[in-house]
Amino acid sequence: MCDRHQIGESEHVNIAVDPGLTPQAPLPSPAVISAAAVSKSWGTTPVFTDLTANIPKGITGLLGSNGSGKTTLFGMLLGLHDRNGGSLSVMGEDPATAGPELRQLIGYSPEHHDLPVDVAAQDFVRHLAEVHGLPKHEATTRSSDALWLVGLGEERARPIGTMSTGQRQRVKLAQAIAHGPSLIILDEPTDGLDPVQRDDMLELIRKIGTDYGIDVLLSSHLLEEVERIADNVVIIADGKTVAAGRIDDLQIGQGGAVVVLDDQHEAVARSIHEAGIAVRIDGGRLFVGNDEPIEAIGAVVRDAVATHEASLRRFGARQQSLEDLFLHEVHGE
Amino acid sequence: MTNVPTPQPSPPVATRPTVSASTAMPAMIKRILPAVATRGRLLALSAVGLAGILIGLAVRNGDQIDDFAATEFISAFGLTIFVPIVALVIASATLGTLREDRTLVYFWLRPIARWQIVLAAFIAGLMILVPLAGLVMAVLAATVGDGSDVAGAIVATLVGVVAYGAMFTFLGLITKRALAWGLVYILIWEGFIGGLSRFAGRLSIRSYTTSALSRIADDPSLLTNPETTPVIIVITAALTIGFLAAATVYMNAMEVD
Amino acid sequence: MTSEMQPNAGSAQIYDRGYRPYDGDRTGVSGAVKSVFRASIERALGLRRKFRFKIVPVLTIVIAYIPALIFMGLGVLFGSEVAGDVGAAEYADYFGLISIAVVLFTAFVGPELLCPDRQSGLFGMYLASPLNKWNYLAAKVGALTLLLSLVSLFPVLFLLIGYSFTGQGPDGFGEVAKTVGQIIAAGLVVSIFYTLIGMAISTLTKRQGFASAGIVMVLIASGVFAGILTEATNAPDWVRAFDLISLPTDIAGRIFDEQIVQFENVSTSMSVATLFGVMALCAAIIVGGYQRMEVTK
Amino acid sequence: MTAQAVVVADRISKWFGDVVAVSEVSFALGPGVTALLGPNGAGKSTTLRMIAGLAPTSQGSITVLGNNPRSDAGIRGRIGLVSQEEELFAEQRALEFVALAALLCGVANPEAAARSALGVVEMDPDDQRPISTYSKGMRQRVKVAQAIVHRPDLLLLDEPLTGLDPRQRLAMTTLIQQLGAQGMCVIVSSHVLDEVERLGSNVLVIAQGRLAAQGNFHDIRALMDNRPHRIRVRTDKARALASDLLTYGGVNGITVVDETELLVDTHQVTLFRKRIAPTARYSGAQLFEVHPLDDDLESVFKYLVGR
Repeated sequence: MCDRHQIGESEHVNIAVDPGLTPQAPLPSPAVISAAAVSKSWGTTPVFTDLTANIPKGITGLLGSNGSGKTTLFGMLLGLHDRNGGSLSVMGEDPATAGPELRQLIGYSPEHHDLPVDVAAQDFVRHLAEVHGLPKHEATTRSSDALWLVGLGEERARPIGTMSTGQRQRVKLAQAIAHGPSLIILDEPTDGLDPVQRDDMLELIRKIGTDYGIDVLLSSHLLEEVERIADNVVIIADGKTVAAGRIDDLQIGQGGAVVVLDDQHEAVARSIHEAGIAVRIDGGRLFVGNDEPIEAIGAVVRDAVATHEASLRRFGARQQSLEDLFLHEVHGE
Repeated sequence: MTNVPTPQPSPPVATRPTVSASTAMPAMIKRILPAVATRGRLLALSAVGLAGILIGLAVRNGDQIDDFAATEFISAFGLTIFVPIVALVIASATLGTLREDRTLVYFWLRPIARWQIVLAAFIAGLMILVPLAGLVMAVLAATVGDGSDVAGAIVATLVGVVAYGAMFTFLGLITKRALAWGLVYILIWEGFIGGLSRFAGRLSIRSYTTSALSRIADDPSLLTNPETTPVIIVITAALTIGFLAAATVYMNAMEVD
Repeated sequence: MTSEMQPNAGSAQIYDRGYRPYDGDRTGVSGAVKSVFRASIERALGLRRKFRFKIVPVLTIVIAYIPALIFMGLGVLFGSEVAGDVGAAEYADYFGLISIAVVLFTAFVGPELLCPDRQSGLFGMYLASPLNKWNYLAAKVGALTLLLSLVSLFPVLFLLIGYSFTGQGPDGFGEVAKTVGQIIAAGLVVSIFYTLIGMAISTLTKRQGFASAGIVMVLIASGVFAGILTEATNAPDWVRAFDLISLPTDIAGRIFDEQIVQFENVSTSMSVATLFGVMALCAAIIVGGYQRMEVTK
Repeated sequence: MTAQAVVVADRISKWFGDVVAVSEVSFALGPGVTALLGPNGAGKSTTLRMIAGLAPTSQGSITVLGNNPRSDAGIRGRIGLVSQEEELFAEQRALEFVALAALLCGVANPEAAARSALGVVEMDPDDQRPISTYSKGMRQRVKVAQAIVHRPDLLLLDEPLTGLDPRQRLAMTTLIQQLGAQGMCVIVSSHVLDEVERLGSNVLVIAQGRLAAQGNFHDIRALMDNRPHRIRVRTDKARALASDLLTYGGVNGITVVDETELLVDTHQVTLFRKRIAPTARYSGAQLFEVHPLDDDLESVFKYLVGR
């Protein structure tokens, strides 16, 4: 069930007047990344045949099975690999031609965790901020800010080699946002984190995507995470975009509802059936109705459960989780 | 799902290894050989061997060669540099690569006796070292010397390959920097300390390989009093068994990751 | 999250310490190259790092300047005329004197600049910045050349300045200018030559230890083989020039009107040809190596 | 029925120098799947390695089927391990790798056993490509095949799900479930908790090197009486339902989020589950959703080890 707590569109006065973001009603902001029929192959093996997607501002999840070319796509967005065909624009520029200028405005956090072992986190982040175009003094202050923001304030002078996986992931995030990018690309940002560390990291990425006004494109295998913090999603498989758009639009309800009881399964099911709504028992769960509105189903279920004084553990509309969507779209299961 | 069962000791299972050496060892040797005989290693070592042979050729048609100089050269290049280095690179890689790329667990966590793993690694090393070192040393001896030099070189190489092989197989198991420590042993211990006194000499394998060469190529000038053949054989066997046993003990006590 | 500052809210203020987007102008690719250049020099000299990283660089640099001080001392003690025969070296053979320091520094600093970047994934992150492989390598070549000139070009310049004070130096503006020009030329030859060798071998492996050992072995082995081949066998004389430790010193000698030449019966053109041949080979190894390197890591 | 214990740990401890990784942990695990959970650096992998005998215990003892995995060679033939390490015998083909494992475990016909094991993990035994060219998901499955080819009594899986995409994860969890159902004692250490929930609900939670909890995680949640259960209720008459619930529903506190949403805190969750429907009917409020927010494994985990 997608229980993403919706942060209201915060009253965001952005010093740099970003045309797309005005306090009243946000105008249809231009797509950060737009790809049309992009094709790419390594030698003879094709990776993308028809990649088409418009990635709007905000946080976007890039989903795909292992080997579906996510890392290649990131490379193309950064202008590191040229594509074989189709048109691709990042922040209005073509990465193949405007590579260096674009890469100045993009923060990239790679999938691997190996970072310089004997370099202090502060020097590492400052150096990469300079490399992304910040003058020396600006790089020093902003790298320190970035490390405080990701929660590594005290440890910023420590060599990265002495840091845990959780801390290294934060260092990678800090170097991605330190130089004031407009877009950050995060490859598996929660890989190797335990649940508590993962929550903190997701909260951080959420804050970056909303309060700091930086657009985020992240890849992850844990779809429950993407559901929790992303606004939009792009699913790629067999070289094509299989689904793209806002998560809420994509997650069309499968219709009907799920009722989880501790007891009286048959009795309640019978009452629901007598009230004229289809019901199916599977394990401890009742699948009620198919496309009736939740209001109708709700009333019948409430009365059926009440009359039999059954113990109601959970009840709600059958929401297609992102994982169901992914498995369906990518593998037709 | 079953709840947490109450602890009851179950009937004892066979504690002795349940798989015999005859089945396990050939399979392990077959697995270790390709990991050790990589193209890079074989290329580099044969290049060194070739260089030695070239120098041998150069020394020969420098036309001031005589019998004693031949064994001098075989001992100087062959037994001091080539045989130990080749043994170090190959033997330290047998258990070394298994440990470095963390595949040792696929041998270690098996119902087989640990000495079988050590012996399999040692034999795999020899299966590369004997042909490689033997051939190069034979050709080298042939270019500079006569039949007795060739025989001497081959026997000395065998002694060296067996003794060094066991030592460096053990070294490869116990340290990640086997190459560095091996070089320290060869260059500093054997090169420097070995020459200090006859007693110090006896503590280095090189004195036994050189003794074997001087005995068979009957060139007494190499060493003041070369060991007798039975002593060479006994010492080499003792060293080999000692290092392989040490490796087995270490393997039983180590933490495998 | 940002709270507007109310002008009439008394003296108290709460400031937003949140994220500040950067809208100033950026230094582009040239800024990135400068940053890599500076970072490489700091790393090689052990700045911003624990003390033990400072020992080797400082030691090597000191070794390169001590002979100059001694020669100046000789000049002061024995007077400038006699100093020459007592041992105060000429500029050309000063290069020979410090070649060991240059070789050691190359073996230490060359791998230090290239191998850790690839070992630690930093190279992959550089490629996700305005840099590409080629301006990255340009920054590294620049840094290594400057570092090596610290132990080759500048010590000899220091010697010239010292000699001028003790009276052993050239007299007359023309003469001084010529000597300074020769020193710079010779110094650059030595620095660039060893820069290319150091970087070529450091391209072949990620492990710094292997690269350092490789550089020392290649340089020493080249000397041994060149020596054996020319003496033992009757190989042609120019094979002598493949002794990579003496080659640059030989060229330096030829730059100083051929005062002292390492390889007697080797013509200048042949020695220079060998020099550029070796440098071309190293450049090819570097470019070829980085050409094939996986971009995404 | 008290199943027979396969793994028994008696106050095991492990320290590296003076850093204590695991201290005084005791448990006994029988057939079925047990999830070994804990924050990074809590001693999870160290415990798994001690069970497999890869590392000696600094104190206390571990027995697998009554034997010491560290010293009794025979028992090593009854243990299967899927380690986190990526490296396999790179140049080998999958069939060779699994057949070697079978042979070294004394399996009668190694190749046949290898073929069937590869079949179980849906891998093609005749695939001639070396393992080094395999994707992460395929490599993981070959490692599992190697661990089950000799029908072990105890199967240890260290983070088997990391790096797998959703489809590969589904296949792996289904396979693990089946092995557990067949009576094998399976211990899985993982961070992907919503997948672990699918494996079963028997957990062993380690935090700061100490045993934090053990058993069925729903029961563990119920034991946490210092943590009220929080349930989100969506209805059309939030205020009316809220007041009635306060009187009849066995509820300790309610937050009215807005006109259609309530957050209910209750210490008597079983009573609340009985009363929610009748109370809603009584106050004429519709029920659109009744969703427990902290009954899943992730919440239990966080209460035990985190915030």
